[in-house]
Amino acid sequence: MESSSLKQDQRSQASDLESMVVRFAGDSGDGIQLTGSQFAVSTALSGSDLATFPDFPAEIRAPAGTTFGVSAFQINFGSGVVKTAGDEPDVLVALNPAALKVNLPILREGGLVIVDTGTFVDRNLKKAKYESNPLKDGSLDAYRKIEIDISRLTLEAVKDSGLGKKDALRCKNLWSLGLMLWLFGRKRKPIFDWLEQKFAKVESIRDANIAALNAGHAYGETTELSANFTGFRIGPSELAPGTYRTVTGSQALAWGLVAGSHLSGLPLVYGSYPITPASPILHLLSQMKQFGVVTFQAEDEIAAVCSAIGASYAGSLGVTSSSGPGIALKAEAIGLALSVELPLVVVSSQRGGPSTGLPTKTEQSDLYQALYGRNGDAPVPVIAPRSPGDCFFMAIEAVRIALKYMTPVILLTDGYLANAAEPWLLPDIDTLDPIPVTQRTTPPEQGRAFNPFERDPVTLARTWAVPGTPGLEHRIGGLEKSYDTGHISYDHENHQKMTDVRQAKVAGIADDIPEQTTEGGEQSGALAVVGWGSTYGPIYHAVIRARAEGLAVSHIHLRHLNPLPRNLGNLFDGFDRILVPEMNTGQLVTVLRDRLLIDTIPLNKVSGQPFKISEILDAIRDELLAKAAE
Amino acid sequence: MESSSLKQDQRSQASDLESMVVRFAGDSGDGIQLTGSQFAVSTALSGSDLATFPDFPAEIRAPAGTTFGVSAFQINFGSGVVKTAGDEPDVLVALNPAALKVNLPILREGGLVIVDTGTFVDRNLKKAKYESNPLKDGSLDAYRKIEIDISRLTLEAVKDSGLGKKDALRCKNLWSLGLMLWLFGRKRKPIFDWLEQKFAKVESIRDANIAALNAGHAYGETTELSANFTGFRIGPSELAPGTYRTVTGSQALAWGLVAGSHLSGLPLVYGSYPITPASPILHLLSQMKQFGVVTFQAEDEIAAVCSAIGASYAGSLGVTSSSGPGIALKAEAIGLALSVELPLVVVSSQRGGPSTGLPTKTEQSDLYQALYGRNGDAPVPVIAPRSPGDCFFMAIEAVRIALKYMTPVILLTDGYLANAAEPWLLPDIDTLDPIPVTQRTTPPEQGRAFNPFERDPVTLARTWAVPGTPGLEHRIGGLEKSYDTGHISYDHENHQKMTDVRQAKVAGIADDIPEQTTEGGEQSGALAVVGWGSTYGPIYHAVIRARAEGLAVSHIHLRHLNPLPRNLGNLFDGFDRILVPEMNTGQLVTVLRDRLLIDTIPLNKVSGQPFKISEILDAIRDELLAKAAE
Amino acid sequence: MNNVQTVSKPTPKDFATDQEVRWCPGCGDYAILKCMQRILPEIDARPENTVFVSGIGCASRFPYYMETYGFHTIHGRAPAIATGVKLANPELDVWVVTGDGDGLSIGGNHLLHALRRNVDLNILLFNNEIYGLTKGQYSPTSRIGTKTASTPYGSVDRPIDACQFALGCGSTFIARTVDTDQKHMPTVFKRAHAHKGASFVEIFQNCIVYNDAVFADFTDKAVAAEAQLHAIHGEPLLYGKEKNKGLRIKPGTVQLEAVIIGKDGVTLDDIIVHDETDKTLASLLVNLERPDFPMVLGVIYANPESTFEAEIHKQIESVKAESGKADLNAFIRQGRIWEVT
Amino acid sequence: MNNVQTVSKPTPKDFATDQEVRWCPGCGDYAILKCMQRILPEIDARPENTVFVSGIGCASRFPYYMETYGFHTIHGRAPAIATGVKLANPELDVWVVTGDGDGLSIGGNHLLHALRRNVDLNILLFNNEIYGLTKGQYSPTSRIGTKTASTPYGSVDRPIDACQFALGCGSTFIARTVDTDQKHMPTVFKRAHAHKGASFVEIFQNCIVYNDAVFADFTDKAVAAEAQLHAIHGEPLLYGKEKNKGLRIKPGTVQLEAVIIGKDGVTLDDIIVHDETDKTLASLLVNLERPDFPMVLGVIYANPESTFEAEIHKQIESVKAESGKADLNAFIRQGRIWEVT
Ligand SMILES: Cc1ncc(C[n+]2csc(CCOP(=O)(O)OP(=O)(O)O)c2C)c(N)n1
Ligand SMILES: Cc1ncc(C[n+]2csc(CCOP(=O)(O)OP(=O)(O)O)c2C)c(N)n1
Ligand code: SF4
Ligand code: SF4
Ligand SMILES: [Mg+2]
Ligand SMILES: [Mg+2]
Repeated sequence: MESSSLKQDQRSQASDLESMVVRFAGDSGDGIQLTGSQFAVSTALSGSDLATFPDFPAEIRAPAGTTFGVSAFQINFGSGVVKTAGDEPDVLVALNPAALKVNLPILREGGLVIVDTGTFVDRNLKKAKYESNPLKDGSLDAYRKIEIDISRLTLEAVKDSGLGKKDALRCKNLWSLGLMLWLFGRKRKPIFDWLEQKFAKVESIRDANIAALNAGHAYGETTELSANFTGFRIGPSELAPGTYRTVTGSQALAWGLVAGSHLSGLPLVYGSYPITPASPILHLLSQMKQFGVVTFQAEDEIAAVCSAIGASYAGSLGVTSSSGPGIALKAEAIGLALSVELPLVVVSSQRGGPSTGLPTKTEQSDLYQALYGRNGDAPVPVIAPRSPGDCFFMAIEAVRIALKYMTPVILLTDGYLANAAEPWLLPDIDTLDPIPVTQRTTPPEQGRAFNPFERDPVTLARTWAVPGTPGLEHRIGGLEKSYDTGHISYDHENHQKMTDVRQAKVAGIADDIPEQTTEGGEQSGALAVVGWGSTYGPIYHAVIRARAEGLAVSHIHLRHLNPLPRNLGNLFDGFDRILVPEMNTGQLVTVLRDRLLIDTIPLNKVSGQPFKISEILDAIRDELLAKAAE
Repeated sequence: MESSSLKQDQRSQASDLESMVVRFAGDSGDGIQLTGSQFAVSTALSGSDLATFPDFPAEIRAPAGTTFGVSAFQINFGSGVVKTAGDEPDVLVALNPAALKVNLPILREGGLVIVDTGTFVDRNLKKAKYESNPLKDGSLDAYRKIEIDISRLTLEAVKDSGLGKKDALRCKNLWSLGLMLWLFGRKRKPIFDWLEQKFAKVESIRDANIAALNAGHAYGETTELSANFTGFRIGPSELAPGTYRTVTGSQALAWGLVAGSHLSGLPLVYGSYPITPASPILHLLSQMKQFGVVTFQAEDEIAAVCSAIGASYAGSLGVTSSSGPGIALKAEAIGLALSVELPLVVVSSQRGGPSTGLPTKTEQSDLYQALYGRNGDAPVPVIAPRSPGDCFFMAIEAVRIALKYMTPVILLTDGYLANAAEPWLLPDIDTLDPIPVTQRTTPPEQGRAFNPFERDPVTLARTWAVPGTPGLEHRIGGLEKSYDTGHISYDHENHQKMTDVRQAKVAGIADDIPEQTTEGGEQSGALAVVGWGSTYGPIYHAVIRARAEGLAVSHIHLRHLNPLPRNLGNLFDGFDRILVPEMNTGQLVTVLRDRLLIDTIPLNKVSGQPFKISEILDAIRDELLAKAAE
Repeated sequence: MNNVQTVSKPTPKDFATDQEVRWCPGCGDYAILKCMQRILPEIDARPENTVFVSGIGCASRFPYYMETYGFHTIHGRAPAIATGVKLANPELDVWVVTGDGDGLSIGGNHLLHALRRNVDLNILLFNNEIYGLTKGQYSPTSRIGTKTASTPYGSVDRPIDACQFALGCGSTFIARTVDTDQKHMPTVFKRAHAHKGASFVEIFQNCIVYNDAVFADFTDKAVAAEAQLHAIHGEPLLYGKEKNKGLRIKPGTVQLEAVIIGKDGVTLDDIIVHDETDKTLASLLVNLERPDFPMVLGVIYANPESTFEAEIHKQIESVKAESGKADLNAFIRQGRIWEVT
Repeated sequence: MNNVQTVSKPTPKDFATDQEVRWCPGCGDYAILKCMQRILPEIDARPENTVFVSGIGCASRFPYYMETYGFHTIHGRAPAIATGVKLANPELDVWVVTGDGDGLSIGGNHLLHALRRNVDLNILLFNNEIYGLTKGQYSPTSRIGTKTASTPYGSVDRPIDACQFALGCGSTFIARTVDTDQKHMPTVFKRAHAHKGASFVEIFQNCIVYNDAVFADFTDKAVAAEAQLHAIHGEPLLYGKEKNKGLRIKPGTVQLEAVIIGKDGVTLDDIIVHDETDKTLASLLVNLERPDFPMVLGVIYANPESTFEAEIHKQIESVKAESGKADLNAFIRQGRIWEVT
C-alpha cells in the first residue's frame, strides 16, 4: 500500500504527479455514474488527461441504503500522462452512510471526504451496518472532511421547480457535481448543454437540475467552505495535439469493428448473446445500423458464434463476443471456424472467474482459455488491447488478421477496459490502411476442379469463395480435408500435413506484426516489467515512478499473445529479470516459460480489482532494492 | 520406417521378439472384427501375450468392395511382453482386392499375404481402383503369398447347410480363421464354444460356420500349403501367474467406474451423449444395471455433464464422458463443478482433431483442453491411463481423487486405448483399497451456521452435505463464495483467498500420488523418453530394443498430468536429454517446459495412427547415435 | 440459517434464509418468493427434502432466499442438473426456477427434454419478457417491436409462447399464474407440486425496472376480472366480473369463441366445461389471443404419466431382481478367462 | 466438381458431385438425395445460389453430394449457422439438413429459435428414430421400449413428435413425407421451397442397419394406402385405397374421428376440408395416433409471415434512409469533443 508520505514524496516529483483522484459514491439510485461521467467530460474539455472507472453494484437495483447497493465512479485526472483511474482517491464524495462505509477504506490517509450529512440518520446508519455515527465517533479523524447537508440544500435549491420531494432529492447529484466543478475550477457550460439536450422535453427536471448544479457551485464559492479550501487547480495536460473525446473500451471496440468493416468493405454481422461485461458492445453496435451493421441477439452463445461463422461463410465479416462462461460455450464452434478456415473475430471480455465468478469484476484469467480451450491441435491468433482507446485499433487488427489469414482471432479485453474511459485522440478513418480482401470469383479452368483449400503461398490463407459465385460451388466441413482437393480425407499423411499447415499459418503471423518494443525505459537493464491487456496503466506509471527513483527498469507490454513477436526472446535477453504482473494466477507466465524457456517473477492479483500503481512499484522496488540488498 | 533386415535383426534378440503381427482385412460386411477377436481369444488361451487394434472404416456401412469400406483387425502376439498391436504386419489376410490395396503398403517386406482369389474379379478390382490385377502384375513380388479361392472353398464347405449363396459366403471369415488357427497352432475349441453359444438358436448358421472353420483348418493341414509352410509356433508368454482375460480400454474403464462406485459405496450415475470413441463406455455401463448403475443418455453433452453434477450434488458418484468436441461443450459446467467443489469424473476419449476432425482415429491432442479449457483460474486434476488394462485402475484413481478432494477430475483416454485389447490379469475387487467418503450428517451446534465450504485442513476438500440431510440445508452456486460462510461474496480479498485455496487444493494432490519412477532403464542416463497415455506400448518396446542395442535410455511414463509427481524435476535432472513422443503437436512439451523449465526434444505424430515402435526407436538412435556423432 | 432438528411443523419463516433479498424494490419476484415460503408448510414440505435448482438471472437468485437445499447453477442448465438430482434421489422434492431468457433462450433444449421425459420436477418460469439481470435486453417472449438496449429500433423476432412450447414438448402439466395474485398463485403451486411428473408453470412477473407493466392489460386490478379466465377442471370456462362471459366451440369448427351468456341466445350450457386432460382444448386455450380473448390462467393441462426417474429405477430394480446379487468379481470373469501358472 | 459457366438450365446430374456416396446400401437417404437432385432443376434453382447446411450425422453428409455450396458444420448447430448465412445474404436459397438426433436432441434449441424467428430456411429433418452415425443409440423420437446399444433393456423416455414440437415453436410451415415416396416427396420439397420463412419438413427415413422397418406400419406398399392420409389444402381429408375413409370432427367436441363414408350415415360432407392455415387443425392432425388413425402426410400447416432476415434488413434500410450517408469519422465525433493544440 502506498503511504501518504510516499504520496507527498511523489507530489514533489516529475510530470505525472500533478494528478488528482476523485471518487463519487452513493446509492445506485443516486445517479453517481452520470455525475461522474459529466465531471469527466468537463475535466476533459479543460484539457486534462484522465482515466475513469465505474464500480457498479452486482445487483440491478439493490435496496436503497445498503452497502451492496453502493455505486461508485472514480476519476483520475492531471496535467501529466494519466493511464489508470488511480490507486487511492484523494477526494471522496459520499452521498450516504453506506457509500462512506464501503469507500472510506480506500481513501488515502489525509484525503478529503465530502459527506451529505442529511442522510446520516439512524435508519440509513443501520442499513449501512454502522453501530455509531461515523461523523461523530472519530472515524474520520485521519481525513479532512466537509460535512454538508446536501439533501436539504438541494431541496431548497429546487423548491421552485414544482417537483415532488422524491424527484427533487434526485437532484442531489447535480448539487454535488456543482460543488466539485467549483473545487477543481471546471466549467459548468458542458453540463448545461448536456442537461438542455437530455431533458429537452421535461423542462421542470432540466431547470431543477440546473438550479441544483448552480447551487452546489455557488455553495463552494460563497459559503464558509471558501475559508478552508481554495479549490484545487490542475492545469491542462500535455496531450498530443488533435481532436479528442472520452471513450470507453466498449465504445472504442464497437467503433473499431465498424471501422474494420469499413476498411475491408465487408458488411459486419455481429452475433452475440448478452453477458456482463460484453453486452455494451452489442448495445452500441445495434445503434449503428446506418453503417449496415447487422446485430443478431442469438438464443445462446453457441448460436451467436455459429451465426457469425455462417455470415463469414456467406461473405460478410462475422464477429461474435462474450465473456468467460460464454466463450467456453463457443469453443467447439471456434474449432469449426479454424478447421474450415473462415475469418471470425471473437471478442472475449474477461471477468472474475471461474464459473459465474464475479461478473461485474475485472480479471485476466481467460488467457488459457483463449490459447488452449479447444479440442485438437487448434491454434488461434490471440491479441489484447491495453487501454480503452487501444480497443479501437486492436479491433481493426483482429479484423485484419482474420481476413488476411482466413482464421478465427480472439481479442481479449476485460471488464476494466470495457467500462473505463480515457481521452482519445480521434483518428481519421480515411487515413487508416485499408484491409484488402480477396473473394475469388473466377471459376477454375474447364475440366479442373476448384480446391477451396488452395493456399496463398505466403500467408498460407486458403481461397475464399462465397456462395452466390457461379462455378465455385464447393463443400466444406469440420472433418479433415485433403490438402490437395479440399475433399474429406482420412489419409494419415494428409492429416499430419494439414495439422502442420494450420500451425504454420498462425505461427507465420509473427512476420506480420510489429517487433516488440519497450514502452518506457531502455532496451535492456536490471528488470523488465512485462504485461498484457489492461494492466498497462498501472505498469506504465509504476515504471515511470521507479525510473524517477533511479531504478533500471523498463516496461514491455504485449498486444500480440499468439503468435508472440519474433524478437521477444532477444529483447528479454537484455534484462536480468522479468516481472510479470497479471490479474490471474500466472497465465502469461506459463506462456513465456513455455515459449521462451525463461524464468520470470510472477506478480498475481486475483481480487476482481485492477492493480494499483503502488503494488507494482513495490514489487519493482522489492526486486531491485530489497532482493539486491540481500 | 523399419526395414525388413532390421526386423530380422531383432528376431535374433531379446525376449520381446518372439512375436508375430497378423492383420485381417476385408470388407466391412466380411465379419473381420469377429474373426480377429476370436483369433485373439484362441491366442490368449494359448498363453501368449497380445495386443489388438481394430481399424474400422469411418462409414457405418460403406458400399461393398470400396477401399473406404475396408475393415481391419491387427493382432500382435508373442511369448515375450507385447504392448502394441505391432508396427508392420508379418501376415496379412486380405479377403478382397480393396483390403489388399489398403493394407499392402504396411505389410513388412517379405511378409506373408493370404488372398481370396475368388474376389479378384473385374468388378471388385475396379471398385478398389486397381488398374490391373495385383495378383498378376508383380505387385506382390516382394512378399510371400498364398493365393486361395477362399470364396469357392467356403461355398463348397457349407453346401450342405442349406444356406443361400449370400449367407454361405458370409462364412468366409470362419474359413480364413480356421486356416490361421492351423498356421499358428491355435486350438479350435474356444471358437466352437463361442459358435455354439452365439448361434444356439440358428443351427444352420452355426453348423455352416463350424464346417467352414474346419475346412479352413483342414486346408492348411492337408493341402498343398503344408509343403511351403509348416506353420508358425509362438510359445506361451511369461505373464505373471493368475487369471486372465482380454480386455479393451472401454471395458476396463467401464468396470473401473463401477469398481469405484463399489469401493466408495456411492451409486454411479453416468450421464453421457453418444460420440465416437466414447460411446462404448455408455453401452457397457447400460448393461450393468444389476450394479445399480444409472445410465442417462442426455440430450447433449452439456445436459450430460450437468446431470452428473446434479447427481453428485444429490450424493451419488456423478460421471460423464465424451470426446473432443463434446468435452469442449462441457467446459462451462466443469467450471461450475470446480467452483461449487463437487466430485465429478469426466472421461475424455481423445480422437483426431481439431473440430470434428477424424472421429475414428486416435490422437492425444486434448491435453491442452483438459488442463486449460475453462474460463477463469480453474485448475482440475488430470490423469491418463497408459494401456487398456490400466484404464480400470485409473478410473478408480479418478473416482478416488474426485471424492477425496471434492473436485472434478479429467481422465484422458483415446481412441486407441478404447478399442485396443490386451490380456489382463484380473484383479480381486475385494482386495482393492476402499475409497472412504464422508457425507456430513450432523447439524451444526445450535445457533451456529453450517458452512458448506468449511475445509478439511489436510486435503482442503470442502464439507459435503447432501440434500435430504436435516439441519444442513444450504445453498451453493457458481458465484464466488465467502471462505468463511459459503455465502455469495464480492469481497476482494476473499476472491483472492478462494482462488488460492482452489489452486492449493489441486496442487496438494501431488502429495497423494506415487513418485514418478522409470518403466524401464536406470534412474539416470543419456536420454529419457517421456510419454503419457497410449504411447506407452511403442515407447516401452522402443526403449527395450534401444537398451538391447546398448543405448543409455530410460522410459518415464506419466499417469498423473496435473499435478505432476513431486519428484519429476529431480528425476529429469538425471538425464542429459528428454525425448517426448506425443500424438499431437507438442502439448506435454508445453507443460513440461512451463512447469519444470526444461528443454525437451519433441517427437510428434499427428496422423491419426499410433506410433510405431520403430519411429520411436529411430528417434532414440538419432539422439544417441547420429546427433552424438555430429 | 436455522436449525431444523425438531419435528415440529415448519412455518413460512422457517423457509426464509438470513440472506438479504437483493431484487429491485418493487420487483415481482418478491411476491413469488413470499408465496412459496407460504405454501411449503401448507403442503407439509420438509426443508431438508426440498431442493431449489435455478439457472442464472434475477429469477434464478430464488434459491438463496429459501431455507432448503439450493443450487444456483449456470445459465439455462437448471433442468439438466435437476434431472441428475432426481436420478440420484427420486425422493427429493425438486423445484426448478428459471426466467424467460434462462428457460426459453439458452435453456430451451433442456426444458424441452425435461418436459418430454416427464422428470418429476416443478418448473417455475418467471416470465417478465425481458433479460433482467443483464440490464434489459429483449427475450424470446418479448413482443415484436420491443425497444430495449439491444433493440433500440424495436425487436423483430416473433416471440414464443411458453405454454404453447411446453405443449409441443409433450408436457404433462401446464399452468399459468400472475406474480401479484396471492390467492391464485398458491393454488397453482400446490397443484404443480402434487402433479407427479414435470409440472410447467408460467408466472407472469413484472420487471419494474426494464419492462414495467408489460402485463398490465390483464393484471391490473381494474381490468383483471374481465381480462382473466381462471380455468378450473370440471367447471365451465367463464370469466368477467359477473361471470357472464365464457368460451364455446364455434359450431362446426375446431375454434373457440368468446361469448356472453344471455346474448345471441347463448346459455351456460354452451360454455365448454374445462377438461384439464384434454390436450386439444389446452392447445386452444393457450393459443387464445389478447385482447379479443381473456388470458387463461390456472391449470390448463394436467394428464399424469409415469415419471422418467421412476421408470429408470424400475428397470434397474427389475434387472437386479432377475440377476440376483451382483458380484463385480464374477462379472469381470464372465466369458473367456484363462489361468497362467 | 463440374463447372457451371453457361446459363443453360441445369439437370439433376448437374446437382450431383463426383464424390462417392457413402451411406449404407439400402439407406433411405439415397432416395431423398435423388429427389432433391431431381427437383432443384424443376424449381429453377441455380447451383451457385443454393446452399446446403447440415449438422453431424448420416443425414448431415448430404451436402457433400450436392453440387451446390455446402457446409457440413457441427452437431446440432446447422440452423444457427444457416441463420447467419441468411443474415449475410438473404438472396441465397438455404436448405438445412438434419437428423432426429442432430435436430431434436443436441440441436433442439436452435431449431426452436430458427422456427420461431421464421428465418427463410428449408429445414429437412431426416427422422429415422435412431442415431445412425454413432452406430445405433436411441433418439428423442424413438418409441418407448426401443432396444439399442445404449438401452439394452429398452428406452423409457417418452418420445417427442417432431411436427408437434415445430407447432409449439410457432413454425409457419409444417409438412411430412416418406423417403421412398418419389411421387409425394417432390411435391413437399417444392412447397417447402416456395414457402418464404422457415419450412419444416419431417421425412420418415429408414435406417436399414439400426432401425429397419420402424415405419413399415404405414410405409409398406401393402398398407400405405390405408395407413397414410395425404393432406391437400382445400380438399377433404380422405384416405384409403377407395378414398372412402376420412376424418371428421366428433360432434360437440374438439376431437377428430376416423370415419368411413357410407357407414353410420357418414357422407362426404362430414369430412373436414383441409385448411393448411388452420393451426388448431394442424395440431389435431399431427397429434393423431397410429394405428387408430392414419399417418397424415403432406403440407399440414402453412401460414406465411414475414421473415426474420427481411425484417432485420428492412430496419437497417429504414435507419439508413433516415440517417443519410453514414460517415464513421463524423459518427465518432458526435457528442463532446475538444481540441488540444
Ligand atoms: C453462459 C452465460 N451466458 C450469458 C449469461 C448472462 N446472463 C445472465 S442472466 C441472463 C438472462 C436473464 O434473463 P431471464 O432468464 O429472463 O431472467 P431475469 O433476469 O429476467 O429474471 C443472461 C443473458 C450468463 N450468466 N451465462
Ligand atoms: C458435439 C458432438 N456430440 C456428439 C457427436 C456424435 N454424433 C454424431 S452424429 C450423432 C447423432 C446422429 O443421429 P441423427 O442426427 O439422428 O442422424 P442420423 O445419423 O441418424 O442420420 C452423434 C451423437 C458429435 N459429432 N459432436
Ligand atoms: S431487473 Fe427486473 S426482474 Fe430483475 S430484480 Fe430488478 S425488477 Fe426484478
Ligand atoms: S446407419 Fe442407417 S441412417 Fe446411417 S447410412 Fe446406414 S442405413 Fe443410413
Ligand atoms: Mg426475464
Ligand atoms: Mg437419426
